[in-house]
Amino acid sequence: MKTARRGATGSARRAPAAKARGGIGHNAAALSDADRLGLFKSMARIREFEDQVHRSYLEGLVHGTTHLCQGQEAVSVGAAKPLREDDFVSYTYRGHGHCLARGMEMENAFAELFGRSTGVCQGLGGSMHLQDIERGLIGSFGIVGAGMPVAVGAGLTAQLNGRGQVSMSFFGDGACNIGAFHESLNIAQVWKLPVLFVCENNLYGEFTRINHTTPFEDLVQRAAGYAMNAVAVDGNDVEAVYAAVEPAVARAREGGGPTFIECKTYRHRGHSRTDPAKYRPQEELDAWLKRDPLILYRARLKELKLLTDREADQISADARAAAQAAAQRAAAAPWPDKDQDFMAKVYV
Amino acid sequence: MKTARRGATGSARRAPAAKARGGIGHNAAALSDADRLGLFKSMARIREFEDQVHRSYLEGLVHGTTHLCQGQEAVSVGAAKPLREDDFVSYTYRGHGHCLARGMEMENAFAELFGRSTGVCQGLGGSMHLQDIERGLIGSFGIVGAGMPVAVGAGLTAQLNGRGQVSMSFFGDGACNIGAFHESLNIAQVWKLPVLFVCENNLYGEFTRINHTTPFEDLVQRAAGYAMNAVAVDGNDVEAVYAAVEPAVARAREGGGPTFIECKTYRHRGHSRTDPAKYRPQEELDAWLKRDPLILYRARLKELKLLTDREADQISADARAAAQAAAQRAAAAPWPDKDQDFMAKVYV
Amino acid sequence: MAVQEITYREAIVAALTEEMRRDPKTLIMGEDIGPSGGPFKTCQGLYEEFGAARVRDTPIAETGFVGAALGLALTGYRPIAEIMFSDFLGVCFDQIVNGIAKHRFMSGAQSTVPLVIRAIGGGGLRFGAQHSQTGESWVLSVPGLKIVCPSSPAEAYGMLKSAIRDDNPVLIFEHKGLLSSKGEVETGAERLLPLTGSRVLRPGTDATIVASLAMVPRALGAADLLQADGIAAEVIDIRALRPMDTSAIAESVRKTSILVTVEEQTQVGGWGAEVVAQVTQQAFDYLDAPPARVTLPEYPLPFSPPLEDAALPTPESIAAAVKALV
Amino acid sequence: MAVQEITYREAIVAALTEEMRRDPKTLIMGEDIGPSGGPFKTCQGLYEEFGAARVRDTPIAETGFVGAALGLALTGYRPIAEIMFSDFLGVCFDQIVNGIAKHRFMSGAQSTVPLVIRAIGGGGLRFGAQHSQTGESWVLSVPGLKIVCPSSPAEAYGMLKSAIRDDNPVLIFEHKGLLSSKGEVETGAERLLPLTGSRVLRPGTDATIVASLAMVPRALGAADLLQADGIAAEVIDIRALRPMDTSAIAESVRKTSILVTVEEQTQVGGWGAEVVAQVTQQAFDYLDAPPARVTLPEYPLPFSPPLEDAALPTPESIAAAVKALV
Ligand SMILES: Cc1ncc(C[n+]2csc(CCOP(=O)(O)OP(=O)(O)O)c2C)c(N)n1
Ligand SMILES: Cc1ncc(C[n+]2csc(CCOP(=O)(O)OP(=O)(O)O)c2C)c(N)n1
Ligand SMILES: [Mg+2]
Ligand SMILES: [Mg+2]
Repeated sequence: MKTARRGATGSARRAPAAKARGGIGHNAAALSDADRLGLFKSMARIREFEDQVHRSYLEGLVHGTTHLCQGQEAVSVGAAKPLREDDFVSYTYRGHGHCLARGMEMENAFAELFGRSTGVCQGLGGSMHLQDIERGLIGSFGIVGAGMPVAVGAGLTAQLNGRGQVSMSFFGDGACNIGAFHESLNIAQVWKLPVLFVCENNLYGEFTRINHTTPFEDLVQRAAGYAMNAVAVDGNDVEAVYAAVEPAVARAREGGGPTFIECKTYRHRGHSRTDPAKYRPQEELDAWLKRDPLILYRARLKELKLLTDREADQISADARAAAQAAAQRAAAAPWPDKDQDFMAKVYV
Repeated sequence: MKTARRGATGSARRAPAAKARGGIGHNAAALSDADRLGLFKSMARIREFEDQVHRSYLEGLVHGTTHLCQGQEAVSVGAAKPLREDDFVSYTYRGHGHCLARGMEMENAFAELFGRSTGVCQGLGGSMHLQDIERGLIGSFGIVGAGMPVAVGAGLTAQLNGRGQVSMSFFGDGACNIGAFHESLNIAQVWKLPVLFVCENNLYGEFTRINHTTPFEDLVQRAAGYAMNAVAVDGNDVEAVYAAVEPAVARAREGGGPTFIECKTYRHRGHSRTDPAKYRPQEELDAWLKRDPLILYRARLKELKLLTDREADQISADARAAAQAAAQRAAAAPWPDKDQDFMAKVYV
Repeated sequence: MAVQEITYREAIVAALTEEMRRDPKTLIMGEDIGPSGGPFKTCQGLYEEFGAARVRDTPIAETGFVGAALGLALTGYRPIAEIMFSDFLGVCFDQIVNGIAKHRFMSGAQSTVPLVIRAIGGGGLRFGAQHSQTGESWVLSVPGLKIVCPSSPAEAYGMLKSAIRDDNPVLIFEHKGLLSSKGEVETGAERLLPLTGSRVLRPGTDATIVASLAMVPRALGAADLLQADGIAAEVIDIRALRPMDTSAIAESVRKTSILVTVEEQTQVGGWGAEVVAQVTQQAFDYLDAPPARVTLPEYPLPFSPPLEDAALPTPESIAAAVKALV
Repeated sequence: MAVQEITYREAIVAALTEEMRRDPKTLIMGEDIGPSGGPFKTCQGLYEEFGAARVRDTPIAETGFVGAALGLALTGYRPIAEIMFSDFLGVCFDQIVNGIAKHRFMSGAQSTVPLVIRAIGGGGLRFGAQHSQTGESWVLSVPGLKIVCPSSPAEAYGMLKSAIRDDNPVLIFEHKGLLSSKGEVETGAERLLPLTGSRVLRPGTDATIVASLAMVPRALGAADLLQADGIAAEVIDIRALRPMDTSAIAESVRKTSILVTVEEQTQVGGWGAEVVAQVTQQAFDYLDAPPARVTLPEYPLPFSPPLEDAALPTPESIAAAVKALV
């Protein structure tokens, strides 16, 4: 099994020494064959969901805007793997993957995007605000960085509960430049909260490349400003993500405090549905497409003799069919009632 | 002459290599005897001003609250020394020292604290908002961190003007935890702006010690998160402050970008006028009182044979008399007109 | 369980203490509220009783800890956040208006957000333009919040207790000019006050004066002045701004036919306009004159004492506004 | 110097281009406004013409770059900041309300703050509760700001030009639902529009409808519907919210005796209340009925299309509100 690539940065060098168990650098808990197949299936499910969102969008079923995560599936899936059911997760408008990785039903997710009454949020939220509090999916935040302090609060809950829960916050490279990021990392570190800050560094915030907005591309360096345990990892390698996150989660559960995990990845599509993403150099795109996390992991599982091409194709085909069927059911669901008691949705 | 103590931190280690001239670590421009006497006089002036504010306060002349800077004079004075008349400075509610170091008239400063028409802001600002735009004193900010983005904007002006101006921002240790700090350092670094971030680390934000709010006491480490040139310095040694700031200013003037300068210092009094500062360990206070910047520099100038005890006493006595006289004149000034055209003060 | 004469500050401390005893899921966060008890001593004794885990000194990071309050509320706790000066609501505004206020609605009512934000504001103490605002106008328009403004120790106590038990986000605007004011409060009892609706403080038949926070005592002062002139003013503390229920005010105006609102905020954008508009709607035929509003002027609060005093409504200016109408 | 039919978006681009040509001290900052021309293409071509120094892509750091705008304005530049969605004003609220708005006043009028903040907001596009707000209510109460709301290409052009030349901080609320709407604009000319006062768009004698932003076309639609029923509604675009000058609205109401306001914000805390209160003050004896307000409901904007549509004022609901009064 691969181990997480250590960020070759000062922050990692100066990170507190890894604890005997659960410290970063310690090997992650071994993955079984079933685990591995599960990771692949989960990624395929997200990929097919997002592809279906795109098709549904073209059919006029998805309203407003939507932010797809094709290319970044390994992060959602690899990071979700070490989580327990009672852990908390906050994420962003680009959050479909995080929700599905935690088990959100495709149909309810589609229904939300379609504005139907069967949507996870009854159509009141929309694509940018999928939420499933029962699954610890505490919020999808449309304001860049805004979910991070909320994750810190959930981390405080975890600490106070004393049951070894953790809080995981997903955010983008662009979010590393906003105030909420800073306040969150500092508080989490000062209070030694069990928070995993998972940065999905896809090199772009909307149409602007990271080099125009941040002094360096290795965002793991940010953690040095908080003396926070930190690691950079290939975000397109699902096992590498897992191997980086698992010990950080274990460490957090044991009271070792927060970790900053930079996952280097790339989004295959534009920022949102109206964006053809012309601002990206073709070579950059091509190189990343070659490193599609599904292709990479499929090859790896083949190498490990866990999956044949046929089986892999079948998994994707099944996921595609499931997504299609779920979208169809969602599209057949009724619109929410215009005469419902909205005030009861605002206040308890 | 002393050179600035380099911050023994990773950030300093990883800082961009110092340029031949003007880089941190390069010796600061030498100080003449007259310069040195000037530094002492300037510090004495601030000390006596603040002591007079306290006395005036007890006489009922200073309204509301006031935040004194006794003990931190070496920072204002040492950092102001390398500045030109056309440079910009932003500071905080604890900003009397920065204003005086740039030449603000004591009388107008007192008059502002007393709410008189002759105040620098005509009595509309108060102790927390001294401003003197002609002297580049662009603003005293009551909201923690709020002056920093403004200093970044002034730094952009400086860069666009192309005349080698710089922008200097003073702020406290507590301000290093708020979002505005982060956004400011990042933007300044990405745009390579001529901004000097001067952190007055007096170990407390109001009544709370730094160890409760920040993961470390050496705030210079924060700069690593922006790969910013940085230095830590004894903030009670006026020449050390100068020696740290001067090359950073020179570097900024030449297009070398921003520098973060942590000045380790201490405030002799409480946070504001109602605070007896009981939360501080006596030994800590005693140790810092022994390192009073005026005592230290007086000894140094004596050693250099530039100042006898008598002369030093005379300088302080003169400053005290000047402060007293200025306060008296300010107290005799009329109140602002209640029937003035306030709307003309709001909008041009 | 005794009726005592206590200060507004003590009422806050009592409510916090009792509710934190009652429910171990409550906790409080803010700057310098731990061992030091808070810059305005509104958290005195909490740290000693409940310890560092539940009485949390925060870094200067309002976005961070107010956002954390949302995270706590979503995961089973009932956090209380203290904003040292209401003016600082600006630095965590997004968390409040886009996050806290909307989270439950956007979730399709899956989640509840039981949290309280206490913001201490207000003028008259020569704190200058950035430390003297009451702050309600900024959030008045934000659906999803409850907003209350206690003007007396009894209200500070009863509304804060209700707010802590409420499963919705409640913003409480306290006034630093009232902290030392005294009043009778029955502490230790279940003296909860509602988080909507207003309260008639002084009955009268000739004019209705509606005020909030530190303007309430001034409005009562105006009623005294008017009394001397034979005008019986009814004084109402609006008390709750969102959701706003003006039915009792309209009821009063149906009797008095005259409405004057008094608030420590600029006229444009203040709650007075809403009260005027709603009451005009409900009691149009009863109004003898267009309602008047006594407010701050349309400029920031000046620091200089005579200028600050001139900017604030006074019993005299309120009485004059009433007299101009009757 | 030609009168052309252009879009609201093109009007913004034209105003920015012309003013940036006119004054080298102007510059614009915002997210993704450089080579890409802005997410809503409101900065199209600026980067190509003025270059990276004056057309600045910023990090996602609204506090940082809005605060930087203040610093630029204090030191000789005339910055323009684009806020991609008005909803994001929450993350830089402090810089606006405590900094930008008050800086000049607190300085004793030493400094001037010539800056413009353009915020693009509004609902109807299924963007959900955090990307659909117009945002005026949040800042309505803030003294020191000028606040304008262009509803047509001519206003977007003329008010933006005036705002850029004004020596005060001006907040412009643009509406993304209007970006593709067309209208005649005389570009290249000195067609500056005032930053205060309202504008009568359609004369009428039976009722006065006051609207802003995307509600203006809907109010005009309502007037059409009413016309069919023999009711001649006068439609006024309020256009400038702060300082607010309602004299022309009161003038109209003296003629029509009926007032209905229409805004894309919740009722509580909206500008409609202020207009009602001011007009009631100025034209009390002329009012035949209590003024009505057509607004958003008191809950966040729902995402689902039928729910969002039901929440927004429509020509029909506006006409119904008028008919209920005449
Ligand atoms: C405070 C704020 N500013 C701007 C935006 C508009 N916006 C939405 S997503 C985005 C880019 C975010 O980039 P990143 O954090 O890298 O996440 P990614 O979209 O790449 O997943 C921007 C600027 C926003 N939603 N919130
Ligand atoms: C945003 C904000 N939060 C809180 C405060 C209240 N406050 C004023 S000064 C201060 C402490 C600041 O500490 P530091 O930055 O170290 O500066 P110092 O006072 O030590 O000079 C606090 C919390 C404020 N003014 N602004
Ligand atoms: Mg990104
Ligand atoms: Mg300090």
